[in-house]
Amino acid sequence: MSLTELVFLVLAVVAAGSALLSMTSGQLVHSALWLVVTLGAVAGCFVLMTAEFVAWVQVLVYVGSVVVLVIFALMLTRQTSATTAEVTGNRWIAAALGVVAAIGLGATMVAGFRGEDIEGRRIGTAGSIGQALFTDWVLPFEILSGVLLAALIGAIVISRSGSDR
Amino acid sequence: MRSVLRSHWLYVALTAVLALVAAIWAVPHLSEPGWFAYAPDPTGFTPPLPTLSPDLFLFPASAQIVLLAVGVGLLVQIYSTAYLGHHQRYRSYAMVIVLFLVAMIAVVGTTNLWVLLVGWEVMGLCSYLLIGHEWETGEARAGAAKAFLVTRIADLGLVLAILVIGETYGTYDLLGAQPLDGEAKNATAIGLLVLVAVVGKSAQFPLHSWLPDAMPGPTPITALIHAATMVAAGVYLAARMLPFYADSTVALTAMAVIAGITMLMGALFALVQTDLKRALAWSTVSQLALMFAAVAASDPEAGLDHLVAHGVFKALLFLGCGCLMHAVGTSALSAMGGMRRPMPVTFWTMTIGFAALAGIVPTAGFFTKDSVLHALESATEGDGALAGGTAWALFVVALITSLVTAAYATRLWLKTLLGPAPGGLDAHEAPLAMTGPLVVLAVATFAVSIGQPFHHGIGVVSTVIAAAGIGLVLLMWRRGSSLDWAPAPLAAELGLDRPFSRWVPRLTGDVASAVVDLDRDAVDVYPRGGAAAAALGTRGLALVQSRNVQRYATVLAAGVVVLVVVGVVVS
Amino acid sequence: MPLLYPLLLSSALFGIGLYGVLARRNAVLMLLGVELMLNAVNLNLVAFDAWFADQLHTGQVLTLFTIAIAAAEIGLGLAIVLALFRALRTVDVDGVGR
Amino acid sequence: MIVAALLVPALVGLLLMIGRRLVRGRTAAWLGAGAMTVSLVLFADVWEGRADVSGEVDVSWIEPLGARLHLGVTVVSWPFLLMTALIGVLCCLWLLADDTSPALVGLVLVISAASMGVFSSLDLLLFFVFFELALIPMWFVIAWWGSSTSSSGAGAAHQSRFKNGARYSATRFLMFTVGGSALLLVGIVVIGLDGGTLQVLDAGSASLAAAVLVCLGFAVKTPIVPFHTWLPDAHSAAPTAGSVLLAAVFLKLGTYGLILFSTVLDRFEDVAPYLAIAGAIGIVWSALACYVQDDLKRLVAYSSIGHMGFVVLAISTQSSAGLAAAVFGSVAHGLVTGLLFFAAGSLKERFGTASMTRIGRGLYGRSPWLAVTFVLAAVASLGLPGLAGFWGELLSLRAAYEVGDVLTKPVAWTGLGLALVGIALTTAYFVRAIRLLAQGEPVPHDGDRDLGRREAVVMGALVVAIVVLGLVPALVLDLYEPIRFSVAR
Amino acid sequence: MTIPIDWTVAGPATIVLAGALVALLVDAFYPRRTWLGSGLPATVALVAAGGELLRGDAGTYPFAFSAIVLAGTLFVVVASNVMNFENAMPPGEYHFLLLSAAAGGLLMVGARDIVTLVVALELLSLPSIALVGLRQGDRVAIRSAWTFFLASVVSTAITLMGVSLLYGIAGSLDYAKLRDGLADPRVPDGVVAVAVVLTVVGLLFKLGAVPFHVWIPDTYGGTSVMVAGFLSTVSKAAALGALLTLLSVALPSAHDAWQPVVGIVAAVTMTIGNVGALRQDDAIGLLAWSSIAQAGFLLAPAVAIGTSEGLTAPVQYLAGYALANLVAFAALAVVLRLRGSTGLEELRGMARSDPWMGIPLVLAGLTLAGFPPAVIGLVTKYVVIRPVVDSDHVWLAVVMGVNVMLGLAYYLRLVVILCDRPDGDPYVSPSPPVSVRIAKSAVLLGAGALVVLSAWPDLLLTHLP
Repeated sequence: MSLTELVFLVLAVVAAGSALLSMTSGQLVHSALWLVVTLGAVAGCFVLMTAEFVAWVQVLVYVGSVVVLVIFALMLTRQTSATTAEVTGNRWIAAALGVVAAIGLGATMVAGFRGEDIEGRRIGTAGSIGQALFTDWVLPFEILSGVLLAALIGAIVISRSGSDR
Repeated sequence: MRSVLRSHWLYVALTAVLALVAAIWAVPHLSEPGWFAYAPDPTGFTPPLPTLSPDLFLFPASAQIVLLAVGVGLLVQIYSTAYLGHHQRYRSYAMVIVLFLVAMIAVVGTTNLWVLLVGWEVMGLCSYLLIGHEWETGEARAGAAKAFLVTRIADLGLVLAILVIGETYGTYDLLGAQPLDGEAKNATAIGLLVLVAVVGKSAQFPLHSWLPDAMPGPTPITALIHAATMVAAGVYLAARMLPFYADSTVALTAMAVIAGITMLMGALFALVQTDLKRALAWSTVSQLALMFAAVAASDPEAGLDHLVAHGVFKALLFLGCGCLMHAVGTSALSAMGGMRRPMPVTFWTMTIGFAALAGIVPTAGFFTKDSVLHALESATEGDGALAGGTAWALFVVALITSLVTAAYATRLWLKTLLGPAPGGLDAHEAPLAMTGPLVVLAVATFAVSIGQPFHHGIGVVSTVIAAAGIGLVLLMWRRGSSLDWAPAPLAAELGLDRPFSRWVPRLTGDVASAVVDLDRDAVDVYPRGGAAAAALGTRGLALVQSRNVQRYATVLAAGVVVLVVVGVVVS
Repeated sequence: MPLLYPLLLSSALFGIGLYGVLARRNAVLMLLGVELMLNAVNLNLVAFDAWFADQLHTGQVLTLFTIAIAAAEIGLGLAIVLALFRALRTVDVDGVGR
Repeated sequence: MIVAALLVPALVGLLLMIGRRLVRGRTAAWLGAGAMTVSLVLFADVWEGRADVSGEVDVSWIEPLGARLHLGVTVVSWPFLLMTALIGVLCCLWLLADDTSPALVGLVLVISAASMGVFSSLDLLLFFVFFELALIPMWFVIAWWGSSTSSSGAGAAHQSRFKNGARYSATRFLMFTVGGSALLLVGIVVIGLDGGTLQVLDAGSASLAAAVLVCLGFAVKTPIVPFHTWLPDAHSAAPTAGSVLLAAVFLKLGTYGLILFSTVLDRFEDVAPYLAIAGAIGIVWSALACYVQDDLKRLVAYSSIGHMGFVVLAISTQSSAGLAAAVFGSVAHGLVTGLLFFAAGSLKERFGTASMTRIGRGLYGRSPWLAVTFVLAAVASLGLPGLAGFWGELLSLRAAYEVGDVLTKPVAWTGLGLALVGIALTTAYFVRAIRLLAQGEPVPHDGDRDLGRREAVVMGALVVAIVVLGLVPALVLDLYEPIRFSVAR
Repeated sequence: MTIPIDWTVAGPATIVLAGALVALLVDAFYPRRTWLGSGLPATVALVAAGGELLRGDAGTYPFAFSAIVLAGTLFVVVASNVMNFENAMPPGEYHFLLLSAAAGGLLMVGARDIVTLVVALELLSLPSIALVGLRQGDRVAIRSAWTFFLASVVSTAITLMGVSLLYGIAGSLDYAKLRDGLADPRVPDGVVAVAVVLTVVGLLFKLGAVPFHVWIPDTYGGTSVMVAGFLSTVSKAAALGALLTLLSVALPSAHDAWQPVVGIVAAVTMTIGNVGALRQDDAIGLLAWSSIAQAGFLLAPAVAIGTSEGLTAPVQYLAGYALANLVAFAALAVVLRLRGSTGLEELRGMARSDPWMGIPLVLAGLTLAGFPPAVIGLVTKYVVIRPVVDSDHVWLAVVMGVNVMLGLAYYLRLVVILCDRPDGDPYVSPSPPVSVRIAKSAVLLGAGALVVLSAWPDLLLTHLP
């Protein structure tokens, strides 16, 4: 077992564990912070798979902005009576479905991709990704700008619409 | 116009015209030689679709029956002007009689089996309507319904018989369908089916009980339909169809057995009746059986001769009965007696009628019964389709029946006409319109015997038997017997009516109720179940529609899992 | 490195994320569950991309797009949650449903 | 000409519905009767002989599906068309009253036109369009102008949910029929795919699925036991004109459809035994159900099931006698049951109920002509020879006896036996009905009133038609007779 | 190697997006709070996009979907006149979002690789979500948006998981390469099945198929009527187009995996939708459930994608459905605006008291039910059953037949209520504002189209592929 694999396994354990904690923690802010850990670990995984550019984007967009947004949202919507349980009565079904999904997907992966190896070729430099983005994938990229704009406008107009104007 | 329509004589005239036309048509055929005109010419073996072209055709025997029908019909129509003329529904009554006569002529005078069938059924309908003429009374309603049901159900036999004939011979024309030299095909089937039809129409065992129950009908109608013509049409049909099943031992034996049972049974029942009309009805049943016996013995001519003679004297008896009822207001034997003085015409004509019934020389009844007995005797030789043993048994039964017939005829004669008059009876002779037909019929009772064959041996035997029967009753009468015998089983008519009066209606009613219940509760389950399931589904879906996003997501995820499983399993 | 490692991690994250979406009472945390699921997808995509050494970089490009989409989604989602909170004074899913 | 015959009543009907405020009921009914008469005359006139498709109209319609506006009168459809037009005329005449809603007349016209469209379609899709077209108008006729049946009706317990029983019955009718016709639609799709064409004269399908679907579809419409439970409710709840149309025309859509499609379906023979037995069972079943009915309209409705059983039995034999039987039986049933429903409607108008016990006995004495008409109708319905009802039944029996091309002897003869039992029971229940209604000690009632002129004309016309068809069956049967009948002497 | 941009696809979408921006900007700089300011540019853009579309390869298969998307959006925009732009709905944002979503729909239909598909799907989804929540000061609307949003993102996540697996299996997300890659997969069929089913989920969600239908009743009921109309037609059209293209171009070799799933989903969808609609007391709720059922009918012919009709039949059905559905929604929008409710009781007798709105509703109901005299509904039902039978899925065809019956149960209820005698005082419309009249004329135009199509169904069947 190579070092990469070992690190990967550690990161995987960290990611999965913190994800689990994030989804079960009773404290809302803890949840968000555990999620940061998960996302960071996943970014680490990306690096291990030599997709550095993606990893940086992950850290920037997720850890840097999304989680901050979330934390703001959590604080803005803090309820006066935070005593209610943070998980619903639905949780056993949810847990069952989660386990089924994980095991099912895992089984699929095992069935489909057992014994394959990732060779350590560098795949994810910023240059090559940029090249690909602006040549082959320019159409979806441009559409994406539309998506972001629409989402932005939508978010603005929606956050306005809750008010009793 | 209105007064003309109300006038009774309009209908008599109508009937008379009909009778005249029929007579002009029929009389020349009387003297034609032969009995059936054979003209075998099968047109192929796929019968055509039915039509109702009249295809009129008469042979001597049918000409006689046409004459009998229109003659009795005319007399009855005249008789009715007095008997029922006051009735508010006289018009419909008279019209139905005319319709009936037309139907009867159709039955007898056509070679088209469909026309025959139509006439046959229309006769049944007329019978139904006329029995139910007094529809206010429960008896009449019940009697009419029973008569119609029994005869119509039996008529299905005729329908099937016609179908079989059509399929067998490729035509529905009686002449076209005549079998070539003894090559009758499907003989047994046709024979048995015809038998079913005629047993119903002629009130033979086991479908006999409707005829006595039909007696609530107006008496003239009883004379016309339920004695002289319609019930006799069964015999006519059996005789007419005989060539189709003459080879079939099964059919003929069945007919013989039925005839044997019926003639004795009818005679015995007639012996114990306390009601004149009902007694005459049983007598009719018995006499019809005698005719069937002749047909079964392969001598339809004798049967038809007796048919005509019986038609005349039984019409006479019924019309006389009507006069008596006119006088005393009821048909119960207990209310009658001592009629010779107040009602001489009725007395003498009825006496002639009873004599003919008992079979006394020289009435027509004697000669034609003689012919029948002769036919039975000749059948005992066993060279016909009927086995010798069967024929013997039938012959013996017929002789016994003769004895009983003579006995009950005498009894009825004594009890109704002679006997002591019941107290307070103010009987008087009926009007001329009623007595006139009696006289005509009485004359006819003798007239019909002209030209009838006479068989020495049998003639003597039957005379002896008749005399024995008459003598026996007279002896008992002299001894002071009231002649009111009523052995319980016979009085109850052996309970033979029970299936028809109780079991079948009750069973049908029960099954029908069950069917209605099933229709509602069982058959209707699937639409109602479907509707209920849909309603349940709607409610269930409303439950899913909880507005709780998380549950939606759960449904969604679970759905995906299911779909993935489906996809994996089937691929 | 075996391909299965990232894939299995992805499966686990996906399951956990799904659980979070279905079980967390707080609307914001449900959104976090979705983020986890998307991350699981990203792991897959990158892993496959690395495995194929795809010349078109399809996997990574889609990963980038997914990240952007996730950001857009979470932006819109948070706006909705805030609006909800202002309208109903709660972000509890049961409360919202009522 | 056919187009005109269909359009005239349809357009008049639509105009009456739109302009219902502008005309009085009586005027509307006269207009309707006029329109239907035009239609009747045109259809009678269009006939060119039995070997041809008369008055054929063939215009392209939906090319991609192979559906064409293909209309024409065939030897099978002609009697149906004339009967429908006649019934339409009579229904309009029946509605000659001041309180008649013009919209009702309009609906009757539209229904009649749609039904005639079914009978004159030579394209399967067009057939289906017409087939469905009449349903919703009929729903309105039943639901708005109908009245609730007696509580003994099936599903009485479920009626409480609905505002009134008529609406419940109408909805049941519609759901059943549409359920059937939906299957029929799938069947038509199969036929269209198998034969590559939707033209009746060219189509063909060797698929069992098509046969099953089509037969199921028509089984609901006809109806064949056990798909019949909608019928008594609908027929008894409908107003008189609606009942008459339902019984005389709508059921014929089912039988005509069976006749028409059985020629197209190669695998009809696999379904035929089931049809035959179901039809025969229906004869007995319905007769038994009639035997204990108290509501006259329900009784007549159930009796229709039995008559349709004869027709189905005949069709399932696939013989020429069976064809003649089916056509004659259908037409005769239309006339006879039409008359029965008119009579029942007259009674209901007078006494406000169709319950025989509530109407009371002795109608012979209370309203003699009405009673006589009813008795005649009953007698015709029980198949007395010499009246129209007989020949259809008879030919059905003959067809069953001959076994035909597709049935086996045990099946056909079982059907024959059941049919005979059914005839016997039919006699029994009609005799019972006559005993309960016409005969008996009359108890005068406020509603006692003999036939009015309108009723007399309508019923008289039907009586004449029944007697004429009964005495001259050749009028219809000659259409199906290959060789002229000649008497050998 | 580069993937060229297909401008026949991108062109119209670009114009629409540009129109969206113009609408937004016009409203931002000239705030009018009426339809005119932003609706007009939106209309112009849609018409222009239509012109651009027609310049391309008219008569092809994606063309039909694009045309339906454009025409549907145009109808929605025109009918949106009825909306209360004065104080409940910001017109600029409304039109911007509407057109963005339409552009997303166009791109979805035209997508030839899954990456584009996913992004376009988001371009359709996110503005739609915002549209749903757009009604200001309305907590029901925002709750509906939340429902829609969450269901949408979850299904997106699931789809992306499927996409990632497909990528892993085929090594590419380009449709043509996927097709080759799946023709001879290196992995077991089960894995392919998982990937395919998961991928299809997102599109089924947009289509509103069971079990992804749960959001529909709440969302349609909570949002503006015309937005619901948009979701039920344009959005569905785009999803269906994308789905059919995906299945027929990219996944034909995984046929065995998706065909039964699609068949079962179609059958269950139409049944559940119809059953759900049976007891609705609100016309919008009824149409919401009915649109679920219709999704089943739209989906069913997909089992026969192998045949040519498997692709054309849904298009033809969709055209008829979309037209009838839009007419119905627009008419209901007018009713809602004028009467304040779309409860079925509110509609009682409308065909008599207000025939110009009532009769189109009746016609639309009958078309949706597939019942004459709305022949077009019947003919499209026929069209859609045909390929199903042709591909030997008779069971599915029978289910469709049964559902035609079930559907009639509630459409008939609607029709009957509309035709019934009006309760109480006949409704007198206070002379409606001009904008409502425009919406009304759109309804009438649509109804007129339905009548014409019922008389000549040929028009529809020959002019769509």
